[in-house]
Amino acid sequence: MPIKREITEKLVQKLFMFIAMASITILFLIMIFIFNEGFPIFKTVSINEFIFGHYWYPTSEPSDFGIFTLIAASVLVTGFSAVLSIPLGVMTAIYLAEIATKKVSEIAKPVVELLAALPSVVIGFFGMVVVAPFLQEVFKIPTGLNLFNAALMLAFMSIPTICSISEDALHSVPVALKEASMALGATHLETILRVILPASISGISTAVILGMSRAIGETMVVLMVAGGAAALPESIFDPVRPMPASIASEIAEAPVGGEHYHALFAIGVVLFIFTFFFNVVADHIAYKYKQIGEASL
Amino acid sequence: ANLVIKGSTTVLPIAQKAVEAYMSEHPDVKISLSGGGSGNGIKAIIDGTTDIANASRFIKGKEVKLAHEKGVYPVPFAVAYDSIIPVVHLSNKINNLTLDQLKDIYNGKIRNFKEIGGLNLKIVIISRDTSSGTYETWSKKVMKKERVTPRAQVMASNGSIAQAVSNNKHAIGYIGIGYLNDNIKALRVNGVEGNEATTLNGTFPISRPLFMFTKGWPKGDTLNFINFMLNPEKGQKYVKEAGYVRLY
Amino acid sequence: MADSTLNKSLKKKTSSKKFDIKTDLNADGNVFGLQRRKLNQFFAFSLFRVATVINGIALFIIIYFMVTRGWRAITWTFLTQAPTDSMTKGGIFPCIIGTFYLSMGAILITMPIGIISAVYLNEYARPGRILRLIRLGINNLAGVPSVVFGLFGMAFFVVTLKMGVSLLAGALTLGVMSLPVVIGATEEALKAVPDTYREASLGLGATRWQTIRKVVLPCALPGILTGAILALSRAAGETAPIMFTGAVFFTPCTPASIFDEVMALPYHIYVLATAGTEIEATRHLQYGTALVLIGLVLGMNLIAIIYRSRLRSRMN
Amino acid sequence: MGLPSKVISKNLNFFYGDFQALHDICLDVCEHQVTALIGPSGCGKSTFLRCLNRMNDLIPLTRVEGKIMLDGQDIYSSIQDVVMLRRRVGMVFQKPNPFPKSIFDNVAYGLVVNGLRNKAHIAQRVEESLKQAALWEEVKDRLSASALGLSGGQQQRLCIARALAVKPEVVLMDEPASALDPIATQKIEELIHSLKEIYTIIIVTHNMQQAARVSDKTAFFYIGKLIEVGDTNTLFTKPKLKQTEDYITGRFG
Amino acid sequence: MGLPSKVISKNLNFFYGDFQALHDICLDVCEHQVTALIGPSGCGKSTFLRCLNRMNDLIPLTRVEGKIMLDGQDIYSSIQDVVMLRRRVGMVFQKPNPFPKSIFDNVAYGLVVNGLRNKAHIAQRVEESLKQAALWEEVKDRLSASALGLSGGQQQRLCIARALAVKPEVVLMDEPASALDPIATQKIEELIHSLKEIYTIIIVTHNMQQAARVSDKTAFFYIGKLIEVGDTNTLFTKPKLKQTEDYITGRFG
Ligand SMILES: Nc1ncnc2c1ncn2[C@@H]1O[C@H](COP(=O)(O)OP(=O)(O)OP(=O)(O)O)[C@@H](O)[C@H]1O
Ligand SMILES: Nc1ncnc2c1ncn2[C@@H]1O[C@H](COP(=O)(O)OP(=O)(O)OP(=O)(O)O)[C@@H](O)[C@H]1O
Ligand SMILES: [Mg+2]
Ligand SMILES: [Mg+2]
Repeated sequence: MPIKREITEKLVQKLFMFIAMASITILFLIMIFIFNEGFPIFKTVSINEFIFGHYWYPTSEPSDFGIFTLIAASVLVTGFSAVLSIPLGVMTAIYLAEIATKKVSEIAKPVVELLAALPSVVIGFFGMVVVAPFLQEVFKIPTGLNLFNAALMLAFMSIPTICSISEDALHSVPVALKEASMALGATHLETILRVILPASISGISTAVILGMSRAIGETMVVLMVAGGAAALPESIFDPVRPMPASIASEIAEAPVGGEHYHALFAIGVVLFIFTFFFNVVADHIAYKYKQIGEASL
Repeated sequence: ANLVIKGSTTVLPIAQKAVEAYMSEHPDVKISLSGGGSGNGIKAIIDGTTDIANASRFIKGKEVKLAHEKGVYPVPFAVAYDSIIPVVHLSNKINNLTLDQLKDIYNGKIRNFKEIGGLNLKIVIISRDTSSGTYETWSKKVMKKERVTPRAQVMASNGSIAQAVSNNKHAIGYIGIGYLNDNIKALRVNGVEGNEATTLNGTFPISRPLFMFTKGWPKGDTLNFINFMLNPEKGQKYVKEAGYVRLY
Repeated sequence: MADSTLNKSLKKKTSSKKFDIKTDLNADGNVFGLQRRKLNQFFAFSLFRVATVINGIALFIIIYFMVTRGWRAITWTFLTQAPTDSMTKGGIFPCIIGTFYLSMGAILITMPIGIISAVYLNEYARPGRILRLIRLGINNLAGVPSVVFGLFGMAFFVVTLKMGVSLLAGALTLGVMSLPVVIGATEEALKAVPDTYREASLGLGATRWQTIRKVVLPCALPGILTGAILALSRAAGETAPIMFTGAVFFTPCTPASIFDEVMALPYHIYVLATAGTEIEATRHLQYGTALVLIGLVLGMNLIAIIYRSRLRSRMN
Repeated sequence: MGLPSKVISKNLNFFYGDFQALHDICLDVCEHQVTALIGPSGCGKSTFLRCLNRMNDLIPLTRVEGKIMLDGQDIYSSIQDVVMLRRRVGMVFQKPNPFPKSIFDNVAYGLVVNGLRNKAHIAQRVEESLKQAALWEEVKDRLSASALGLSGGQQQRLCIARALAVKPEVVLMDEPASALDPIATQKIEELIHSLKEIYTIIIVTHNMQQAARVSDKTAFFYIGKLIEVGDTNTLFTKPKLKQTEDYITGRFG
Repeated sequence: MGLPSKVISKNLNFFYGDFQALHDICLDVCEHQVTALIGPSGCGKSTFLRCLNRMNDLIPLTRVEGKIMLDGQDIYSSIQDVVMLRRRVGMVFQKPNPFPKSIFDNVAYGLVVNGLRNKAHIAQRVEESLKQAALWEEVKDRLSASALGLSGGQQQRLCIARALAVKPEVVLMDEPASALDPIATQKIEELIHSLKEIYTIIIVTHNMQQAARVSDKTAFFYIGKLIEVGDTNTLFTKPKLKQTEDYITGRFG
């Protein structure tokens, strides 16, 4: 009896380990594949030319594979969206975690979660058919499909991420700290600003970084509303072409195994490195400051 | 599906209309249609993963060699002509541009319509994404060896260019002949108006033929479909509807 | 170092004149200070409230536009017929079916693998540097852009494994994309099961596997299911990963095998909105399709949210 | 009892939602005395304590009936400002809860939020409070170090110093020594003893010996009711009620 | 002490990573007696208890030195099957932790996982255990109701019944009554008293009166060391060591 039980036990453990390892292997395969398909482009252009070249003419003869303008577009779009999404996201999180009554937050939280669930193609569509004509009209600009519009739409995509992770961080600040502050005659606002925010700053940073990571990798929105010009923008209302947009619009027509194909995978690698960097930083912050707050004996 | 069609997105609208019509004529035949570009379509023919490859260009020497190595003989059928017409906003004064003027607008040298006899308006250039067949034709026939300025806005389809130009006084764009409508103004090129006649007699300078390739001489459903496509009463009707120039 | 300077300044300053706490603090003598602090609080809280309202309004506006402009398009024909006339007429039935197959396929592939992996990582694997590294990797992959998963799916499933653009390749790509999400959600659900349950079970002479099967998994199941629904809805709404792996521009027939290509709702919206022959004329179809997709995705989310809050209130 | 009453609770009832945690509590707390609250777990000691500075306001769905007077003014009346009340009635918690800031900033916190801007005055007050809390000698060389680096006992004394810095009139302590080792406990007890000169102190404790050692008056709570209150000596040697005696002699709890 | 030893710990050292939580513990536990472990918080009582059924194996990076003998066999030897050991040495935890299943399933759990398939036998054993735990009368009409609907005291007795169902030889209890009200506590104490006829019981408690009431022998732990062990009566009235006396009289803790 115990023998049979032990065998089952061992068998299950081995099986689970095998499946876990397999799934993890698949996940790591992704990196290998992207890198493998991306690297051949560096036989044609140097890494330096690729990253810092200003001209992206993958199909002309001779071709140019410089993605600086694409990187710049991604960074700018993400940056501007962060300007909108960080304050909105964090303030909403504070409201939900600290100020709202239970009833209000019970309604408001699902709303934020539903915002997160909107498919990106719908947000892109909305930006294209509703926001773009509106911007064009109001600001009298040549096109409503531009950096600003893309940043705005991306902000709506990253706010839920920022908001819900920040809210968790704010919630995890020990009540003891809040009570200590209130008991000293601090107002609720002072308690939030001087105690709760500093104590949860690592969680909020993580939230912000993950939100930006989501924005920089978002494809459909920038494909549909950023305008697509592979040049450095001169104003916030100029069209731009972020990296994911290039990949999505060109990969279908790039012959498999050709230079253009490899170049697009190389853009994928750059994108991957960006988000990887964001995630490692987020993880590092979360890990390093994990224990902050509660005094331990 | 018993028939798979793949390849150039330029040919897609023609193929789509034809496929729909063909399928209502032969309800037992199922056809699936997808893009992927001319190169991928031809590659799929060589690999045998498609029955018909759409292409907005002729097969390249390299591809022929590869096909022969694998024992495949791709057969081309021209199915339509594509003419690309420069368009502007209805309010624009300009009626005619030379190929050189078009080139200088698109490479960024000319930045204001007044430089070419129009009103004092900054030019907003609208182009197609670099991998589209329309762009390929434009860059070959208009741009010659030069490049479209990176400042150009890039749109994903003829339809979206038409729409953008119709809403914008500053804009210039180029679209397939079938996408012309009353909300935009077509320009003459080198004094020649772009229409079926000028395309077929070769006087309109920005045009090219479109192809469907089959693996060896077509048989069965494939043959039927190609015949349907080339039939002036059937397939060719849809060429015009889709915005291209019929063969005859 | 900093302390010694602080100390010095302390000494110097303590020798200066005494002060009266009653007047210096916002005590009874200083009512205005307190008034000002309360006013600050009022303004700041109003600001926070406004930020929250903006989020609500954003969701409301988007849904408002989709509903008011799309609901007319939604007819029985629209939901049950294939598109016709170059997709300017007819319905979106093949897209609905395609999206259903793609996301269900993804979940069927991902759920067992994801749950088992999470159980292994959480219940069996010894914590340490390697586990932390694996978790870091999984977290990272949860953050990898969907378009990169699309690239992977194309290079691996479509080209290398020669699946071609097909339902199978699309579902696998979506599945791989959801895998880190499912693992994360499952691990969270497992962590929420109190350790005392595990201890109680082991203390009664149950083996690890018995403990997991009879106590841990049943407790974590609701959390896991919620995670699954959310992953499903995400898979249903994604466009970039299926653009090059599973979805095609047009095929009026529903797939007969897993090697057939399909149409899908999100890609259909994109196609109609950007690559159609008559973009203006098909606006109502675009709104209608978007509305159907939103309905589908938000519906699934709503179910998950309600289910979860039910569960939470039952636990308390 | 010649001393004047500082805090008076009159027929206090307290509810967590539908659950009534306090029943009709009437208690006088005299100025400059230490009053100990004892009773088995869950009898409402903490709840009562937290009513005295309206800390329970933070918990949603709670309700108070009856009155609590501080210097003759009802603290639950609408004109009472809560922020002001909490400055006058300080609190020290069961687990030391210093902010994750420097030692100096911890003590200065209450002063800064209450509007004291003068650096010198702050420094002076911080030093005074740390001396009062018998911590000055141990930390004076590392005032800018993190408070989290202190030992448990030191942290608790830091929390006391922090509470004293804003010069409250009443100090509430909820089992301040229960998480500490014997030596730290002894220090805190001595401290409480010395503080009653200036402050009015109310302390909750589980440890009856501790109550006997530090308090002047003791109140015995049981299941939300105040069973008996009296001079500590009398209560521990000659309790009037059987329940009190049972508890003191360890028959339950 | 004429009774034979059931559990013997010999020079037991225990480490959480680098931190040594137990130092050289030598303790004999006699059969059919109740042995109480007392000592201030953090002194290692729970750690010691959890060594006895190798529950500490679950915590990563822990290490054991020395021996623990159950009926003369080292439980840490490689031939000892942990699952079997835990069947022989049952455990009841500080907070009642019934599974979110029905009352019946809770008690039957240990039987089922141990391979008992016969429905009638299971039902019979469930009834017996619930009777032993003095819970049968209260729940016999709602055996299929969720265990989470029981009161705290009932839940704890259910956990005891659950532990008894697999007929362990030794029952470990880690502060089984600390989360309960006085009446529930009294019931548990009576229960412990009646159980020692059949089982060997080791109980951790914070409450010295409780130790005095229920145990035959008491062991006093302090900072990871076993300071003194002896008959409960002797230890509480005439402790040999000053430390023990200080603790018992409430000088600290
Ligand atoms: N936030 C709360 N919500 C609902 N009930 C609560 C809450 N806090 C305490 N209670 C209940 O109120 C009663 C009194 O609790 P209180 O914390 O005042 O007891 P206590 O005497 O301080 O106990 P202890 O000695 O364990 O600290 C208990 O029955 C408790 O369960
Ligand atoms: N998982 C752990 N990892 C590291 N150290 C631990 C762990 N569990 C307990 N300790 C430490 O071991 C020591 C003994 O802890 P233990 O829980 O055995 O004390 P205890 O006597 O049961 O205390 P209490 O009365 O509070 O339950 C303590 O110093 C504690 O901090
Ligand atoms: Mg309490
Ligand atoms: Mg313990």
